[in-house]
Amino acid sequence: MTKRLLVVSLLLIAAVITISGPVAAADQTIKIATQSPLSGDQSAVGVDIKRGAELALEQMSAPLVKMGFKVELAPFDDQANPDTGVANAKRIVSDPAILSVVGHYNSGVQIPSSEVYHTSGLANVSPANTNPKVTTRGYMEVNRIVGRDDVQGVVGADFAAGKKVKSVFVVHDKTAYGQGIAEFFKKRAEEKGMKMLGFEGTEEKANFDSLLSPILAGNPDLVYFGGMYSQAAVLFKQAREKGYMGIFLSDDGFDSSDAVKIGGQTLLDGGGTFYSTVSGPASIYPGTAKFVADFKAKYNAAPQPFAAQGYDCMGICLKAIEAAVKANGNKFPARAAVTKAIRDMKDYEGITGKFTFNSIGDPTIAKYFVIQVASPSPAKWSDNPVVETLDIAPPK
Amino acid sequence: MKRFLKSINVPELLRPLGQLIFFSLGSTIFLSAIALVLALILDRTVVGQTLFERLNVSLYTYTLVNLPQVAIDGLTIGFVYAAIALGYTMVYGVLEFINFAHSEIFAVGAFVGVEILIALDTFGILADASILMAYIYLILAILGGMLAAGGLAVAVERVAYRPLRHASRLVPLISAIGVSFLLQDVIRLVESLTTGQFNRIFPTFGNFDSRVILAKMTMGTTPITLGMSIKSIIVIVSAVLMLVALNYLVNATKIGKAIRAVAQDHPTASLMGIDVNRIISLTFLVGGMLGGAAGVLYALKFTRIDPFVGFFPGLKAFTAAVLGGIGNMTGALLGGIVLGMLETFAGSYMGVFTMGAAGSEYKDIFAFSILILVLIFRPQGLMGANVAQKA
Amino acid sequence: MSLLSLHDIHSFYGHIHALKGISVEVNEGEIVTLIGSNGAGKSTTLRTISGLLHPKQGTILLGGKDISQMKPHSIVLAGLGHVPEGRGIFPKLTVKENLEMGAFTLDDPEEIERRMEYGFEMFPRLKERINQYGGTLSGGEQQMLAIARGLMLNPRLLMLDEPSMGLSPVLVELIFDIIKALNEKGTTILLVEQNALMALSIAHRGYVLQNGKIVVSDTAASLKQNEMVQKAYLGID
Amino acid sequence: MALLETNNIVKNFGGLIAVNKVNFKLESGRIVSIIGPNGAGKTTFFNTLTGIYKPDQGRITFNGRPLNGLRPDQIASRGIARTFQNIRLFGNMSVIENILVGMHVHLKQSSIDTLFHLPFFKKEERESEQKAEELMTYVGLQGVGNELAKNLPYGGQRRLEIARALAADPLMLLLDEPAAGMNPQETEDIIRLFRRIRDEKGITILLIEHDMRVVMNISEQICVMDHGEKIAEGTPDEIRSNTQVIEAYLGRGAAAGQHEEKNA
Amino acid sequence: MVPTFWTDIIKKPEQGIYPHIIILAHMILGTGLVYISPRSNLAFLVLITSFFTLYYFKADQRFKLIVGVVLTLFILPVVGVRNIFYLEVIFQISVFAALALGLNIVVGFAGLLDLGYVAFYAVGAYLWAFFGSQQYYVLPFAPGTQPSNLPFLLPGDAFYLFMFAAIFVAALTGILLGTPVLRLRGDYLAIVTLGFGEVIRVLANNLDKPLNFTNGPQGITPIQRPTMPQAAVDVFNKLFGGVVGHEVSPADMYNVMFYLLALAVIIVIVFVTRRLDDSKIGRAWTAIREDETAAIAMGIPLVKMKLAAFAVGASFAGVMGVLLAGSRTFISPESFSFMQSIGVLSMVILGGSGSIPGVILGAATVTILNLQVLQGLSLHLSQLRQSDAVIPIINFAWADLSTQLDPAKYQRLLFGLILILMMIFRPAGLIPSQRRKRELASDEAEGGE
Repeated sequence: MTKRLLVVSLLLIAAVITISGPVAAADQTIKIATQSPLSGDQSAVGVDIKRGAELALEQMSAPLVKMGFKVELAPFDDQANPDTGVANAKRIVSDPAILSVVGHYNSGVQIPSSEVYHTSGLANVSPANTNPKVTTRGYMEVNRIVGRDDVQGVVGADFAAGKKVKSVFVVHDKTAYGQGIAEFFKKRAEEKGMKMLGFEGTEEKANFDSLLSPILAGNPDLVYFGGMYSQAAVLFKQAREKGYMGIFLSDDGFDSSDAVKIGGQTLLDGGGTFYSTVSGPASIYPGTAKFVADFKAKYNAAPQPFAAQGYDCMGICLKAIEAAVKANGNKFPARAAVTKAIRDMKDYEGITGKFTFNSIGDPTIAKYFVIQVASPSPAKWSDNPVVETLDIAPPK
Repeated sequence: MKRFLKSINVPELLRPLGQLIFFSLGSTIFLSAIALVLALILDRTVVGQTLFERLNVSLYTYTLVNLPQVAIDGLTIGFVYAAIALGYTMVYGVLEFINFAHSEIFAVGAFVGVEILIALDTFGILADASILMAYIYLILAILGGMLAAGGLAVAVERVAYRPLRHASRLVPLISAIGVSFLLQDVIRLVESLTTGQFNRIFPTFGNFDSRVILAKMTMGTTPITLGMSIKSIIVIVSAVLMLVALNYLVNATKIGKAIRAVAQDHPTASLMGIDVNRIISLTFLVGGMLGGAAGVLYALKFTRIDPFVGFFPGLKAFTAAVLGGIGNMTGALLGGIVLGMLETFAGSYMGVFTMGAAGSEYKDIFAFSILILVLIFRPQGLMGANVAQKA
Repeated sequence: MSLLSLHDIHSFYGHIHALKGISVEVNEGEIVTLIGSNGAGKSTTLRTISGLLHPKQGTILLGGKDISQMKPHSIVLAGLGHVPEGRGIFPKLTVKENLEMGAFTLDDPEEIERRMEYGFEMFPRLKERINQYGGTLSGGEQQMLAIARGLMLNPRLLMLDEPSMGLSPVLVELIFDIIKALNEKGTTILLVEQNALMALSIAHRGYVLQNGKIVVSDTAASLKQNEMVQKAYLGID
Repeated sequence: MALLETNNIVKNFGGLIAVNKVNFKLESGRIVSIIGPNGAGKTTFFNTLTGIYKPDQGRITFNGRPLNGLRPDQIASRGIARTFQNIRLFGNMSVIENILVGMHVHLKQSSIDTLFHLPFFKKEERESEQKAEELMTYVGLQGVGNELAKNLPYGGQRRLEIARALAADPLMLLLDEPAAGMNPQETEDIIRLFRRIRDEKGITILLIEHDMRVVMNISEQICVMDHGEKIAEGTPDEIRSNTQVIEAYLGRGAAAGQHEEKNA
Repeated sequence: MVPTFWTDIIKKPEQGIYPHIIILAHMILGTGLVYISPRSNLAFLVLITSFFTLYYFKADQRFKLIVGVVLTLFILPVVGVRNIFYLEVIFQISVFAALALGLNIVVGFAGLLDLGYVAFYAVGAYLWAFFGSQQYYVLPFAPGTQPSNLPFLLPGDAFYLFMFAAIFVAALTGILLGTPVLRLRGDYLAIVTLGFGEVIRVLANNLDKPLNFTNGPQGITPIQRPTMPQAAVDVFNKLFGGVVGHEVSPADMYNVMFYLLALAVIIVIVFVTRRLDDSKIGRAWTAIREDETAAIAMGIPLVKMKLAAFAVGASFAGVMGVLLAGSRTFISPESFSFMQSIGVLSMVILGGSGSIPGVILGAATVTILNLQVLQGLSLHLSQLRQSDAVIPIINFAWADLSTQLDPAKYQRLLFGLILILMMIFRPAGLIPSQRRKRELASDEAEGGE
């Protein structure tokens, strides 16, 4: 009997609280949401995308604050799971204060969640999704500042062709990101006449021995890895240790100083290690070095890949909201206005490139760099020299 | 001291070494034979041709030349699985209970070991340490990992398993699954609060990464070197030492006999004056320490660890323990080696034999199908629990 | 003052109210036997004394100390040996290892060696099979091993639970002679036995248990003649 | 033709012969007990009949059909029901549901009937519920249908186990120490119940029992086992005066005592 | 003098009219609160807990049924359309409730610990994902490289047909996977089912070559949905237009439709589970769970019965898989991880294995905890962290609180704790399962409770 009394009294209290204090949704607060995996085994990257955006908000929200707005970050954890991503997306769109979303690392989560953004006209700038389907749906709300798989894969293959590579062994990490780039790399490499000695996917994160036997037997000129540094660096190190001296090439998932912490000197021996990325070195984008320094100061950890992209996405959102607010007479802008402002963004000076979005939300000309790992010490990661720069427009 | 030396019965000490050599050679020969026969059959078919176009070498020579390296790799990962499997077998022997959380105890050991070394590295001690000092620091890290993991295992048993000792069979198992998840996130929480990092990397020092060349061969035009990295040798040697030490403890010391007595009959053991609860805690301690040491060795060999590093190796090690005959220590040893070899052979050759249709990503499914086949056709495992033979 | 005294012990075995208020006394140097048909509660009594089962009611005093709520391994330290029903040897431990387990609480290896020799004197057959697994011994040999193991700690009181079970009459004869010899050397013995007359032939005093209650207790000699014993066994009304 | 027949059944456990060449015949409609000292192989023999152990040698035929190689549940569906030494009821199920489980073998309801509560399902459930209530009254458990089995007193649980066994309309009922732990009054009731089961239901009863008072005045036939072998068989009076039995039970010399008494 | 009415209601909320009033009051209160502040979590929780009061308070059955229907079919959809996040939470509660009910048959009734239950969920999802999309034509292409203008294999309305097909396909998979292993002992079976879960996930992730069935990690999209009759949208608008406040678009209506479909599946599952539970099969399952040896002695064929439980449990997961594919229009291997299986297991364990209301409560609690409470807490926390608020007593500035302490990040910790604490302190769950009381003619003991 007492249990039922407990339930009744609990409800009364809850009712009183809700009536008394509906959270004062001051219309002067502008929120920008982020969605990335903050838990689970992909949280290393997910957390740093949020941190990149948080850092950008701190550094670049001044103009909006001056106009009397309070600017806040609303971080969401999509747990790299489509169900949670969609649920959070619906929570985001139902909060009028949120004007744009910096989001998703996994395209498996981005695609269903962006359906929700699209139905509510909420702008979404993706720091990391390279799956072509993200933009080929032609949604006004969805943009991304990274090249598509079909772009980055081509960059790698063209670079390999440039290095007179004849035979290639391609490995990827069985994720939409890694396999996507690897498939296009293979397609382009075969077009360029390179012999494909193997095309293997593996979710293995530690013991690559069974994969190294076919690699060593085939002795390809170049080994390409589609996926994150946490697997690529371990594979490259073990391959070097087993005597493979060819060239290593990977994608922008390799762009983190932890890579050289794992690989160390082995990444420099033999044919050396290269990676394609959008965030250029300090020499071309001075902001990158400053970003890395600020990031280390605030979080005492080196930024993971796509942290810089998180920073740039937030920068774009803030600039667009600023434009929309001005266009709306310094009053709270409509979401559609922000979405339009982002899509009309011209030559945004980010630390990972200059961005203009084309009709379906891809960056018009993604400037791609192929960078070589120059020193075994993690501190010198941002001084790695650019070996080649390619400007490639995304296919229509 | 003399009395102590006299009391060591040497044959007991060396017995597992004999088994080690026998199991390793046995599984190598058996699997090599299968691989070579398959290679011969497939040589004439389209599989042989495509390989020839690519590497202009026959499937048979390709398989033969790669065989020793694949065998050594299989052995290395096999010993890692065996070392982890010991933890499962020890606990199962005494409590007939699968300690699902052993994979996280293994992970905690790995983290503590790596953190000790990173701390030393930040003080700059590791960088210019002599080879000897490097080994001493490594041993220090392994000991640290063992103590932490052992202590944790005892605490887990005391809190999450002891109250459920007389509950129905599945209740403690569900609790163990809960502990496994809890520990995964606790590691992540502690790591993110202290270091802010998710991946932790085994610092490079000493000569662990350098490679010992055992033989040079050529396959067609490409030179193939057969070798092992120092760290693989360390992994195998330490795993062997752990097995020998555990075997000696269980089979030749008083405490070891008490553990076996409790495993066979709790009530009668208590009538011998043995405090059953203390022995069970001790078993968890020893199992945990072995898991912890295996964790540090894993980090040494594979460089990168994260809070979820324990899940897959733990599952593989359990498969090895069951394959060998759960509850039987030699079984864990045999199961580990056989599983390691099977997995590596499959991983290396399946891609070539099936022309890329089923590559090494099916390596894990391979391990699970072995588990299911063993459980159906020979539930007591290769070593067989009912074989009237020393544990 | 008696070495062991049970006072109004009530003990449950699952649902079954196995002991309904039994009181037993065993004095130093005696052989006391507890007889009765199966299911009468004989084994439950020994399991309650040695702590495997805790009595719901009543007290157990060993040498004046109340051991009714103590854990089995601490009761053993207080000087109680218990050779359980079905002998309870460790099948996958060798004879030597079984005996070493019997002396688990002793630390001095020489002392253990000496007591093992004492055991082998009594049961020479065990010495021949010293490295054989317990599980591979015959019924009689297992019984000898169980008793030798029970003696390793020189218990003040040795309890034996149906030593005659499953043994051929000749072996039963041998076992009972050894028990008698042990007693003459000073070990107090509490013998639970279904084979009533053999037990009464070597015991000083006896209790007859039926359905968890003591129906009669007397010197062994008078119990032999007593109708109650035959009735209790053969159900003659 | 005997209801149950076993010829030279052998069962050993790693060298230890538990049951050694036991030949046994059981006519239908009788109560037969198996007695013998601890470790004589009674329970092992029992478990070979019910299929829990596979006999190493020898054949078992029941109702004219061989039982060798059948799974325990198949043997049960042939009409052999049993109770257990330490009661194994379905504790968290009610009394009536325990009995209904006993009827599992005879219920014909298919999943389709169940899902759509077709008339056949409703009829079968109603009938089996009535039958279960009759059985409850039969064994003296009326009125506690919805009580959980684990909450019944010890005597009640024993009788529920018997009711559950009867629910399968068995040809033969195997009882494993049904009177264990019972006080004299409960023992009287249980004996009367077994007689009614034999007389009114014509069910053959084979029981293992230690309490000689129960064995002696309920059994028409007693079979004595020792060391895995059948050492004697006969009516209660024959067994009571059989020297081999007394020796097996009371130890040597007892027979002599018994002997003198007869002469004196 | 306090009016007697109030004191009575507090003193004895059991008898007579009072429970009805309490239930109604709670429902109206909840609806009102959500209406006033459509975005406050607390209001939503008040509304959802009205189900709890509906279940707990003794009132006559017909009244409860009517209130239940009003709540599920009218109030929740309206509330949902006003704030689509609530509809998503309600939808996920019903999806996980259905999965938990399915697993409940395997774990709760037959006592088999299945750690790979999500495998059957994946089978159902990929069944409709393959047939309901262009994947048939993508077979020869590597993932990501297929042309964009491919036709659809089947019309969208084949969705309903495939919801039925999934029952048999999933049940068949359950039987195929179950037959070899159901003889195993409990803990071995648990590990083997864990293996199955991983095998199915890896297959989904790798069956993109030689023929591209599952499109590998890229996942399959767009998956078709059954057509939404415009008439339904109009009727909904006419009925609830005023209350909702804005024109309801077909996209929103899809959310309502899938919620109602999930509800329908739950009702079917509860109906089937109740019917099976109260029959020969149900009693056999419970007997197996209680004591296998005794069950065998009663002539129950162990493996056949366990297989039936496996197949029935699997078929429910299969149907929900098809529903997931339809509602999300996108399926990728990431949704079928080991974490999902453990999530559903912890719902069954928390709620009370073997008890239908308990399992539904467990599903609701875990889903709300996971989606709303944890996420809400960490959002609130990050708001505090960005404001310069200070914790009153120890005046520790919120901003210094490490960002790592967001509760939303520790979903595994939550599942782990649930499993451990429930096993130690309340193994029977929040609402323990009781067998249904039977109206027996000979029941003297019934009397007043």
